[in-house]
Amino acid sequence: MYVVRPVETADIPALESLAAVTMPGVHTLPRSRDKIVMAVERSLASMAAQVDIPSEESYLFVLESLEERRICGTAAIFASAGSNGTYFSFRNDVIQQVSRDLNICHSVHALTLCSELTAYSHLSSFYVAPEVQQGPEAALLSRSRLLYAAQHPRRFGDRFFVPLAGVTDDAGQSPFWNAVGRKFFKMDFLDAERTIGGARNRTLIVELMPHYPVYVPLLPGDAQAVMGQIHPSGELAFNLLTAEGFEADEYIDIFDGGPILQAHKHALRTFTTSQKLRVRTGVARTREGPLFNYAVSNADSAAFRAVTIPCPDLDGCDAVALPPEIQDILRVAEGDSVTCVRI
Amino acid sequence: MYVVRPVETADIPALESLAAVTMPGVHTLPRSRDKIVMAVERSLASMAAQVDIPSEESYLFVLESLEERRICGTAAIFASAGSNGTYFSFRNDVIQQVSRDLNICHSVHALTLCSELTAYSHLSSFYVAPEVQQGPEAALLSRSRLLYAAQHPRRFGDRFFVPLAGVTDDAGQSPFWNAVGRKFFKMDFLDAERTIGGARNRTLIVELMPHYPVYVPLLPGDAQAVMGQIHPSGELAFNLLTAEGFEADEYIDIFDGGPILQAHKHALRTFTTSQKLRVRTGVARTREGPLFNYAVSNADSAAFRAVTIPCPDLDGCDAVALPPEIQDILRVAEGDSVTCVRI
Amino acid sequence: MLVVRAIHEGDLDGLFNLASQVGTGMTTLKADMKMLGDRLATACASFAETIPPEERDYLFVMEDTANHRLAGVCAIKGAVGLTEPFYNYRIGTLVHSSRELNVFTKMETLYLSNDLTGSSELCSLFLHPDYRVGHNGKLLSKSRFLFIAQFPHLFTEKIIAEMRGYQAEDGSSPFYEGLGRHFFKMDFHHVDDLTALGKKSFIAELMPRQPLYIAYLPQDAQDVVGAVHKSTAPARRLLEQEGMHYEGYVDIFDAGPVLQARVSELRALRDSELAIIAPDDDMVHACAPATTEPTLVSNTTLRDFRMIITEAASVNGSIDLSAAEQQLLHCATGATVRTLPLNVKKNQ
Amino acid sequence: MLVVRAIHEGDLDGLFNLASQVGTGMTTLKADMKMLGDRLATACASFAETIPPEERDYLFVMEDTANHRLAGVCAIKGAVGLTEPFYNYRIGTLVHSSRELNVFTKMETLYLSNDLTGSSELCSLFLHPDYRVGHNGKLLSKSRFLFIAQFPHLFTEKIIAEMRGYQAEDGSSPFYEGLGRHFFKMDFHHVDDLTALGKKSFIAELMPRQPLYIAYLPQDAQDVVGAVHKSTAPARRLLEQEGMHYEGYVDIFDAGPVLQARVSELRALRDSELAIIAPDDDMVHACAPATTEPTLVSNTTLRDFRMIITEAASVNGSIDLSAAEQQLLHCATGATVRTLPLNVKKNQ
Repeated sequence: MYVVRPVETADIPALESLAAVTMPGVHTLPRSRDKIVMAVERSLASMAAQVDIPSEESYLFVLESLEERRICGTAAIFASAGSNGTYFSFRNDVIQQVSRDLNICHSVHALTLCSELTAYSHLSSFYVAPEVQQGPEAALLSRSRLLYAAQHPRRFGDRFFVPLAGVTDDAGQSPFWNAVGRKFFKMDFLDAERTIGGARNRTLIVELMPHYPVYVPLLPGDAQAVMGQIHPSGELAFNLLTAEGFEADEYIDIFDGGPILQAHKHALRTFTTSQKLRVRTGVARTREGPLFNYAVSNADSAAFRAVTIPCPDLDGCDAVALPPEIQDILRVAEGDSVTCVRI
Repeated sequence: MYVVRPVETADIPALESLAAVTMPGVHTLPRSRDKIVMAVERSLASMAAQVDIPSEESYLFVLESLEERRICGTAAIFASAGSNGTYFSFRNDVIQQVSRDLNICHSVHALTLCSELTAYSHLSSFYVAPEVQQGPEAALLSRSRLLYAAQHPRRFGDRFFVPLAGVTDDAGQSPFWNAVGRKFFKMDFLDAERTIGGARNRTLIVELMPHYPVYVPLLPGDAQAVMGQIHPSGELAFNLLTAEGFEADEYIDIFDGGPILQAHKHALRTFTTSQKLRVRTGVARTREGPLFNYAVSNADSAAFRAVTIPCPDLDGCDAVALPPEIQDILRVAEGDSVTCVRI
Repeated sequence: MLVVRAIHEGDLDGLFNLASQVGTGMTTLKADMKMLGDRLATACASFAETIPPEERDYLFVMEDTANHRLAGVCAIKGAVGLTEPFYNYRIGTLVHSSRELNVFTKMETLYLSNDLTGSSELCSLFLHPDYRVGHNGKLLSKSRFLFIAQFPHLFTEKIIAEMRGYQAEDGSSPFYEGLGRHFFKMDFHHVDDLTALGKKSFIAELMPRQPLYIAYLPQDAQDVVGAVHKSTAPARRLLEQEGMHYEGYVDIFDAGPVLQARVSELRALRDSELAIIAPDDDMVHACAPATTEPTLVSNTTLRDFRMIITEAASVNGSIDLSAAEQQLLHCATGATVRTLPLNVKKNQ
Repeated sequence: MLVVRAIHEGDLDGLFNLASQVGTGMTTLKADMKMLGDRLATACASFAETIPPEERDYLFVMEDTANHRLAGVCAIKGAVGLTEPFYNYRIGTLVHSSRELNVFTKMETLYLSNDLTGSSELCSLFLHPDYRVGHNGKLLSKSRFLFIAQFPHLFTEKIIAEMRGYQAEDGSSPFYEGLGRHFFKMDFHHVDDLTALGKKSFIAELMPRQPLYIAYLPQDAQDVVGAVHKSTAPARRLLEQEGMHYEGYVDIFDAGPVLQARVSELRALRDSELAIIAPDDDMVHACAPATTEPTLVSNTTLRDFRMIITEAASVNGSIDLSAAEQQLLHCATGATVRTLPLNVKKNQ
């Protein structure tokens, strides 16, 4: 059995071990002990805070194997991207080229530096250990952040985005960076990411990045080819997020050209199809029809818990049957409310 | 009793009388008999067409008082805006101004000519006679287009927009036009609208409109004041559409600066909360709880019909009780499916 | 003997014969009787001053008086871009710097512009291959500067000349392949033909409106910005000697440079002088240096403007022209002519 | 007697006294001992050629030899914009036309640019009020052109001068009120002060990046684009006489014009001449015209550059300077000097 819960101070050593094995990249867990400690403390403070307007809070969740008492995944959500500055991305604009006299009409893509994702809620740091990547636990982990957000709408924006790492080669070279950012920064991709600490909110981005649109057809073929493409390590996350309702075409990362998925919460399945149901003690009814994996979470902010259970279609139901051991994990009792959404 | 149904050839004289009383403006019904005939014919052909990819179709609906056999409202939807060109609008960009050294960070609005609304489905021509503006029929009429779209997703795009007429004074002057378009077109607002026939897809827009962003703070106060503001005649439509889930801040009209509401279908209540229910003969059950106004439509393309009925909460139900006379109007029988959405 | 003169009504056949020799690459001189006839009519109206200065198109021909053949042609347009937008790319500089990273990057940018709207334009220079010897090329090209020096009030503050841009051996334009093709989706030569038909402004509609960083173009396109076609290099040098400069404007298709000058700073305006044709019995000839540099000399008549090269020099405001030379200029002793040394003084 | 000369180490106090007279409005000459001391050190290193040409800052002072008072100061910067970005607005033209509507609209646009990066700059001209008589202003301002004519290799192709822009009676700038204020949200004078502290580039970060249509500015802001402060009009005329032109670049805050020229086209480069100081017994004096125009004359020494106005004229490569004049120039008979008529010839 696996549970997703907010990170705790005791998890720090486990997070350090995880950080040691995750691949290099900027959208995953921080790597140094200091930064991990900071992330955990910030999450604890954020969970405890009374929030009216989303700001600097960030929430870090872990996936725990209850049998092994082992952390095997992480996922985070920042309440408001760029809340201490501006979150910069490239907007992928389509420019219509029209000449009536020549009877020509076609469209050209251009990348424009923009700050439109500022104040969106920002999902990040998604990592799942290899042994649980195939199961419903990966989906549970990714979605738990949104279940939490759905239960605490005042802590988050109405829109969400997730940057996924773009394509780099074995030597750490990014074809997109080499064609775009390098001309201005005059340094290698990994050096630039190190310099900027993976941030997308720094003034030096405005100072150095192009002020005018980058016309895509003018970029070398290898740079065009990787625009909006994910690093292989991001495939699982990409599939989970697009199934959730995130869309990929509008924004890309200014450094590596990786996709930035985004959506209004109204377009996300967790928000539109989750049901608030009463807890009934029992095993899942095996009435007519097949079983589905459902994510089920309690509604308590600080002690947020989410699990995945097989369950018949809950559409039209007003209660869900949970065995006592699941109720214990979720810290709920018969008659309490839980939020359920099909995975 | 009122019904919303597709326009028919026999409605042409009634539409002519309606057109005679509607206010001047470009987003309402065509004014000449020829154009009305064309619109009706195009709607009939569109309804009859087998559509795989939304294109030049447009669908015109009328609100009919069954008692009086009188047309008292119209509403239309174009399958794909600018399908014969490009649909131009101003995108309301927010530009971050950041100076780290001076510790200054503020944002400036700028209007950028864009074609992003091209291929959205485009709602227009909404008109309701004064005597039914207060009732649920206005909402029924506005929403019927979306009910139709929800039942025929292949006929429409995933995104929808609705331009609403902007502010003009009694002399037909538009403060927004005077500050923006007039500098390039060198003519009065009404002359320009007449010249362009209310269209937003013409090459001359690219030829004449500003190629670079118009910084809003540089515009005169009266032009800034009317940006995104609706003409008083559009208030009913605006309220119905925002309640439906349309958002108003991102785009404005290039001529009069009026708001262009837009939304992904996932954000529209008709798409997210409508239910497909079986028809049961009977009067509305008066079990516990109050009655709500529901829009109910049949699912037949050519003979689309929608009515509004008072009804208890249908959440969790799999059938809806309709009296025989309503079944007749909707051309359905016990056991058929209807689509219901609370107004 | 060769004379450069204002074109006349009777020159249409000769002009057509010349145009037939031009071949591809010169968009303003096509061997098309209708087009040439229209242009000739405009030119005659220009010299007759029956149309406003900005609509004028002064066409000059070089005539071989031995056989009355037209040996070359050149022109000055009164103003460009007043009926159709006249597009260029202007090259600008943007500095991106970050003190935090100690990066200071100077980037060149292309701005689509109509800045040269209203300028006068030197254009349509063509010398028949049979006459490409000696000073003939200079005589033909420079005649326009003497004309401008004589009639500066007819021209705007700025004069320009578009130079054909660099082409590879196979006739392709690396700049076009690196930029324009992505937006036009047609061949360079097709674009060139449309340009010849006056469709340049419609094509320009398809160009990206936003400024472009040159560093984002392929290297071979970057390399030819402002570079001339190799056959155009001598023409460029001639114009530069007369005071025209490349100031960062290039053609939107092939990135050929636009040379430009303030009219008041042309060598011809600064250094040309008026002189009186001296009577034979004067001592002008005796006092003149034994060997002189060739000198351009023109009459001062707008409608019948004529210019030759002479070995005579202007001394103290007088010049000793032979009877034949006077004949070529349609001038007689005592008339005022304008003179300019053919070549730039070396020590300048 | 007044002499304009390269600044010396010992001039700091005199420079400070001058700067104390400047008042507000001149950002590069503040009465600040530290700033002035730094600048003086750079200037001395510039004349000594111990720093590279692009880092140099040639500071000239006008000295009253009667009392050894410094009466004025002016400077030439080797190159601008190489450590901090140097911003201007460039004014361009965009034509919007539709044949269908028969509309042809020529719009002026402002482009934020760093185009002038690397140009040499004339700056910091200040003449003490006590000395604002006669030719003193011209002598001071024009000394820089003679210096450039003598040492053209020290300067880049382009030379510029920023002119103070138009201000209303109350000291406000209509251009700033119409444009900059919306983006800076601070007072014009505060911006001016920051500029004085070298913060111009940080302020420019706040300027809109996209080209702006001038027609979208309030009318009073449109009206002053390229217009100088009324007290700056004489300085502008002086520079224009020397061959500098307004070419469409203006200050980003007050829209004051930038005058510019190619170094090779300055009047001083074209018209100044070298001459030998003639021995007393020569006939130069006798042959010279009875009354002459005043002439600027300088020595040809970089490190100890000195220049005066003389009534003597250069005749056939010789000039007859009095002993006092030779003393002012630190020159003796037989030395080579550079001469340039103070005033532009009227018939040009």
